[in-house]
Amino acid sequence: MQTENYTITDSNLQQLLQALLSSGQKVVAPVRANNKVLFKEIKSASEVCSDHVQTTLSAKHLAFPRTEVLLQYKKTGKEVTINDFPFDAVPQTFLWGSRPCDAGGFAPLDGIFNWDSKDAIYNKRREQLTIISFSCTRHDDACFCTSMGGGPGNTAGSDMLITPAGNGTNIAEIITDKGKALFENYTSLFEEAMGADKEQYLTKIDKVFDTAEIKAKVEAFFESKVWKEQSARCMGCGACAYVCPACACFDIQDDKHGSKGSRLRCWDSCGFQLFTLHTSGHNPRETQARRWRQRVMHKFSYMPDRINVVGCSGCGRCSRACPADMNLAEHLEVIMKMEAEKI
Amino acid sequence: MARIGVFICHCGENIGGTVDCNKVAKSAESFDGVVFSTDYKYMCSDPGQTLIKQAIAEHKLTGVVVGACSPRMHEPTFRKTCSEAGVNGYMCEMANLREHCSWVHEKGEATTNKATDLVRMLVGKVKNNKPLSPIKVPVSKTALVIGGGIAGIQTSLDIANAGHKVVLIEKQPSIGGHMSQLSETFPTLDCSQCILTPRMVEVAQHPNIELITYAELESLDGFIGNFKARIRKKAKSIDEKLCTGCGMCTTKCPTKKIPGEFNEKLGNRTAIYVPFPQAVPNKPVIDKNNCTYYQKGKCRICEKFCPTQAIRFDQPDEIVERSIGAVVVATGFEVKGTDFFPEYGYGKYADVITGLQFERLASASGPTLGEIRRPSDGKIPEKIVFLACAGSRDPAKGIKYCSKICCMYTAKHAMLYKHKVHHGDAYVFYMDIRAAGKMYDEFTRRAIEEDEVKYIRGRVSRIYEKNGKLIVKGADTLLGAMPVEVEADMVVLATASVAHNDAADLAQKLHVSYDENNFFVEAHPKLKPVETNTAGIFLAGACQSPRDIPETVAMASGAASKILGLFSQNELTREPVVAVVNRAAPPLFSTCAGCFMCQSVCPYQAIEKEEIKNRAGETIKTVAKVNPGLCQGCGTCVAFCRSKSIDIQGFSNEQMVEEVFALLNND
Amino acid sequence: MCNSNIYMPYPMRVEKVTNEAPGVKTFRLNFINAEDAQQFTFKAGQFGEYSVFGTGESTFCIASSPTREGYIECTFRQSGKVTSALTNCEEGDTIGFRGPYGNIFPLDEWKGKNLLFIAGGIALPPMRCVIWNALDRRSDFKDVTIIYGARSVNDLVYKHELEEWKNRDDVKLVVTVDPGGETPDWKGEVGFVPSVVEKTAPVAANTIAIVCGPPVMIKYTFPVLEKLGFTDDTIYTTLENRMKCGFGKCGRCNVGKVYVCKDGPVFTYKQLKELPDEY
Amino acid sequence: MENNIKVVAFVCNWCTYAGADLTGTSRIKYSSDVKIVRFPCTGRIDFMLLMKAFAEGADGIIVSGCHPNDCHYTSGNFHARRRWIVFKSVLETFGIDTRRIQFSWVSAAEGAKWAEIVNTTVERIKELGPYTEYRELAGVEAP
Amino acid sequence: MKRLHQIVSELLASGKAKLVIGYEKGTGEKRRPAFISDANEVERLVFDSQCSHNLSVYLTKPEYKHVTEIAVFATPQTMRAVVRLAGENQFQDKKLSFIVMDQDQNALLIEGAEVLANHLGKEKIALSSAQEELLAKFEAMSREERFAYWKEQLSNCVKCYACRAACPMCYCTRCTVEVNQPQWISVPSSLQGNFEYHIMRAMHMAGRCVDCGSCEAACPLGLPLNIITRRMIKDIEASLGPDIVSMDTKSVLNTFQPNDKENFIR
Repeated sequence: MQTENYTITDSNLQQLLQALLSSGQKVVAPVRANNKVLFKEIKSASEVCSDHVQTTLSAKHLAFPRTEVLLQYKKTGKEVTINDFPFDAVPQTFLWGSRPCDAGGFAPLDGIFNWDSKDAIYNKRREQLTIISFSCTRHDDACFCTSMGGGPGNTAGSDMLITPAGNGTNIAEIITDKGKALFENYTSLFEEAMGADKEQYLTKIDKVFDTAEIKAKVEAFFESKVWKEQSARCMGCGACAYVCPACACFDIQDDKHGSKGSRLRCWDSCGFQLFTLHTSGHNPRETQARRWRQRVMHKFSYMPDRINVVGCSGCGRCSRACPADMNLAEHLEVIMKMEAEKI
Repeated sequence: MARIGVFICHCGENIGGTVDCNKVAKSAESFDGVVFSTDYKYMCSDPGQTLIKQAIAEHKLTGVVVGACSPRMHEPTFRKTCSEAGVNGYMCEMANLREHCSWVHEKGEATTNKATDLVRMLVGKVKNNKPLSPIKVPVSKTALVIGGGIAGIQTSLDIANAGHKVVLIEKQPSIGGHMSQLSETFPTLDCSQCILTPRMVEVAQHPNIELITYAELESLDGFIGNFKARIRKKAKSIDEKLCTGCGMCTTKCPTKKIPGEFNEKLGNRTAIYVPFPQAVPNKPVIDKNNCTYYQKGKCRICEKFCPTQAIRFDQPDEIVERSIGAVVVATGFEVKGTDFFPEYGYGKYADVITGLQFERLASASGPTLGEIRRPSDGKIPEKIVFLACAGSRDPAKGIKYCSKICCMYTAKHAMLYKHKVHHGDAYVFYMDIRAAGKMYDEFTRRAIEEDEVKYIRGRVSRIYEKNGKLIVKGADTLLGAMPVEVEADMVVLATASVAHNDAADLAQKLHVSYDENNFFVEAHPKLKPVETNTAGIFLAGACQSPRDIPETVAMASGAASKILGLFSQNELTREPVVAVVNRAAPPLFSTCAGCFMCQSVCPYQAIEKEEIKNRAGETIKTVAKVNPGLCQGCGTCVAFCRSKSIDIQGFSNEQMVEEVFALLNND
Repeated sequence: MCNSNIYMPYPMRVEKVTNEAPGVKTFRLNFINAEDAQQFTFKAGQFGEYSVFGTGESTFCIASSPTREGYIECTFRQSGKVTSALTNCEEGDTIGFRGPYGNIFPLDEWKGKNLLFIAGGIALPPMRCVIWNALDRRSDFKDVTIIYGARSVNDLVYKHELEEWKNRDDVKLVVTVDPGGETPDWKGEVGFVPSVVEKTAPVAANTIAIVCGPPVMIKYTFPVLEKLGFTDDTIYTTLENRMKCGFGKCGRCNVGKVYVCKDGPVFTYKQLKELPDEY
Repeated sequence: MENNIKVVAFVCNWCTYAGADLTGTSRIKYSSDVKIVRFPCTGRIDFMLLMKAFAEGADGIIVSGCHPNDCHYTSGNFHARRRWIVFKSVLETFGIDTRRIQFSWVSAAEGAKWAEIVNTTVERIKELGPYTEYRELAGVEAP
Repeated sequence: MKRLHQIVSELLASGKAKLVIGYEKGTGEKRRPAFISDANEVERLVFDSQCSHNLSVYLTKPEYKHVTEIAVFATPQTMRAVVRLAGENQFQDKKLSFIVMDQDQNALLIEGAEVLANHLGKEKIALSSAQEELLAKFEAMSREERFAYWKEQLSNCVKCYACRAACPMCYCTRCTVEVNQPQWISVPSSLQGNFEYHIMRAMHMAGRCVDCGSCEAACPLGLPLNIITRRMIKDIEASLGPDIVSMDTKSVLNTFQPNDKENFIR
């Protein structure tokens, strides 16, 4: 549908939040807890934190939780009764205060979880999720959303985008049907659009490269030793994958207590050595260099090729979270500048 | 292939009495992996074991859980049954429904539920058991016998006569132990020297026995079939090869006033001495604590007179090492001194003596050449009072047990006294007469009836000296606890037999458990009296608990027969419960991270370093490796290993975790 | 939005358990729910996720032919957590099966051609599926040759089916064991699979070669086939990679941009050559 | 006072298990809420097994073995003691209820002591009630 | 910084070091590990007070396990870790040299882990004031408060294992968390699994942790992991004797004293 613009005053915005809270819906917003900002379910509007650039963990856990039950089973003698995922128990959830790059992260997830076969569990959680994002008025040196086709005011992925427009007003853009439905419930809180250009209120992040260029470069230097040099300091943990809004890799593990138990899906990371280890002991991605190459190639080459969506929204979380300061934007810039390699 | 059979035993009424065995068997059928479950009155009986064998054949079982008594009792039995029926012995586990359930809980549903839980626990374990085969270990066919008393002598002779080597070590300068101190022995009153000395000589001359006297065990390492014994030969200051035992040095030695241990301090000996005339080896030893040369650096008279110059003052202690297949502990016992009894004079009265001292007085080779004379003034006592149970059966004194032999030797002492001093009066204060052996009761009746020894049933409360006489105040419980007072010339206390004061140290050196009285603990009071819990270490004689000579000799032969069984095969099969460091396909080879901190955890130094080399011979990785011969299966390294690279067969991580899961998830 | 949970396995009854070799078993599985049996179809070469509830899932091929209705078979070697749990399953137990996943052996394209099956060790199961599928429509193909090798006589799987193939006149069967693995009364070949292939020298013209086995066997068999005249688009093989989901989402089985679980496991030698050396 | 509680006892085969056997042969009654798991030695008891026991539903744990110097394997119980000293400190850091774990030395001759330890521990666990606080942690959904 | 580059160039030129692991400027004010093997990249190297990574963690990584001559920039924390790693036989065939900053900030070359061992100061690594304060607050907490505290903290742990990857003492080729027969630690991140994992990690640090704080620095969620090991070390020292960093493999859990003190075993 066509995005419709409205304005909403700061106080109406708080009222909108209060209305959602009092309607008993599950509302998740950025909350500051011992010097980290994380998306948490909130009970009152005062808990919301808004003076941060970005949360540590992304919002992907609202559609792709770090651990979820795919199915449960009960063994009685030789019989097994399996009970399916409780689709109708997935609560309606409102994500309040996400950034455009958080919302942009859902596109790659949607792509993977609906590549040929549809992951009904993921889709149900996505269907129940309404995303109300806030444009970015500030950024830090890890952000590179503009290079990934996004931007501080990008609407992709959000159902409604609020852009603070100074002196107590905000531009409210209604982007999707869900956004429309929300708008219709609370039209009284919105006024006509002021028609002001929202760019002026947004922070400026200069674009360094674009996804097509990156795709060509990384494919060209597949055999290069740049991967080894860049991944020299990578310690093989899972921090970058777990904070990333676009990483969808998961592991399936069973958990049992006596004759009952459940099959769980949980986050996994291509950085771990165990990720591709064969029982025979052979490991196609034995070294950290191959694992780092896989992470970059999968996001910038394989996903565009197979499901034509780039696996990165340029949020910079992986660079901030990495203990060894593996700055993705910096690494991509290095690859961009590489000419023919004298191997 | 988890096809498990569950067999619940009623054990007569022992389990059936409080546990509903049928219900346990019924609920076991529903356990995951169980294909057959039944219960039977006596599972360990022949029909019971045949029932198991038939079930294995009929249901093609791959694992067996027997719910019966303690695995410490019948685990070997049922494991043998299973292996005879084609199921590897180690696929059979026992649930302890008797000692840990039926005997200790009231009859009721809770007890039956607990029994079901215990069975489910072991079914969980068996599903993760792996077939194991015993480990073959070479046996060095030499036995080490510690202690040269009658027990040590008998064991050594039995083993040596069967053609195996024996190393007999004795702490004192000569073998013979307490028996050599006795005058005559009950019930036949034959003289102990006459029956013991030939055996001592036989030991000394036996080609298979290496006799090392005046020596103690320094340390024992290794395990059954492969012990390394380090023996400390205390310096005798004599060159045994040169010394002919002529005894010249002992007659010339100026310090003659040392109270002799052999005569229980009633007679004296010289600094360089032979403990008693029939000593084997009949060679002297210098007592460094009393020899003037060692104390003050002068004298050396014995060196001057020795015809063969055999004196070696600078001889050091020597540690010799022997590889040993099995060990027999025959260290015997001690008797409490008179100083242990404040109510009997704290050992102040010279004429209050112990039974062993009376033996020395009665012995022809004793300080009084067999005449019963008072140690204080040498007169022949007219009236002697013998006290049975002096210290024994007296919890207040910390000795709860009965010393077993004192009733018999007290009767003997009284009889010997009456034979030597016909007109003398002998009184015996006793609680009960324990004379249960062959011809034993007839012996005590003879003392009472023929030799008119006056037996008074009652305890003695106090003994004190009054103008040369010993006033013995007691009571006669057969006459309504009437107080009795006897003026005696001498009192003999039949003091309690106790363990040597260094028995606990020896037990810790051998890793053998000992009870609160420091007697060594046998593997099982009824079924394994001569064995200990440590494989390869056996017990003989009074070191296990007080016993008389016939029982000691029988037990000594028992221990010898156990060792002969062990030495009958060239290889020893050992429990395969050993730790194993995992191995994996290249390029990993093993998950061991090579930190080798497990080496200092292992008490048996069983963990070695193994270098994994590639074809070109370069070392790729150095990982740990467990020597199955040395590993005793304690599992401390398994719980220590941070990368879970070591696991122990029979108690593996998976088995223990599944056991706990099965126990706690009983939904 | 249809709520069919793609992680839901079919509950399967373990109908029959056969011990093929030490540590190797074959399960015949029946669908417990009749409606699952009706709507389940698969093609030769596809694989599935077999699971023991409470322990986990494990990936191996469907070893029975699609032409045999009503049941599927799988063969596995006890090596890890799930295969150990499977080994402990008895007849009558319930396990889970998810699938079919992956692409297929293009039997229809091979119509009218000779078929050469080369299998090594535990890789006979994926081949057996396509062999029986071909033999059940035997008339579509010219002559069929099967070369199968294992480490020792004891390690040969599907022993009775090997007999069956040997006694058929329309199949040429060559069975070999690695040097040292033969028993005194062993009448088959002795030697590694690549050398036996060279010895039997199957004719390359109009022939499709299907090769499955451990990486070392593949490495030495392909050059032999090329020497015999096989072109790299007439040689088919399957690729084994670690898998969890089986339908391209869990992100671990890719070699370059090729997802073994979606684009494979069946590949031609030509496709393999185009893959980056990351397998 | 909660009465259906579960207490699991990890004991060493040579001393405490034999002590428990002796309790049996002497027919000394004690609470049936304790079930004994046999280990070759206290040195073999892995601290993670205690965590697993709590996770699987144990409300109390008894860990017992040979007295120092009596270990059949010489030093198993010494290493175990060190491990328990460190483990108890770590558990207290995390706020796990160490009153629910009873460490003890029971020799093969102390049948009565074993019964007494079981009864006092069961009494204490009954007062503390089931350890639901730890078991509820197993809720899977991340908050 | 001149002296530093000079030492590094000499090391590379003389072949005493085929690889130099040092620090370089990172994003913003951050410092990050740098891996130099040819001389003209020496200019990138810096070594100042902001360099806090414990570089010894790379010495046991599979990628560098087979490089024998390595030079490492060693902060006091790195030195302590190297000494303990050498004690645990992790540098079997390695010829290591270390570049250390002495009191007045000029670079010093030390050849070999043994030499480093006796160069080690006896003083402990100081805690930051925030950590000090948290530790004190923690001591005052009751059992229930501590349990609630960790329930809240560990609910954020996503089991990304950055703490394990950053810790120099966590070098096992296959860690217990990767064991699935039996599954000691549950793979998915659940509160109970997180408790089990962090308790296990603390136990594996008994007598081995060098207080470098890399675990807490690496945790993307900022969990206070350092106070777990700090508190454990304090308790160990109280009951079992001082925690000395040395080459000795005799550590807390693999040795014992016959009279170890405790007050809870009946």
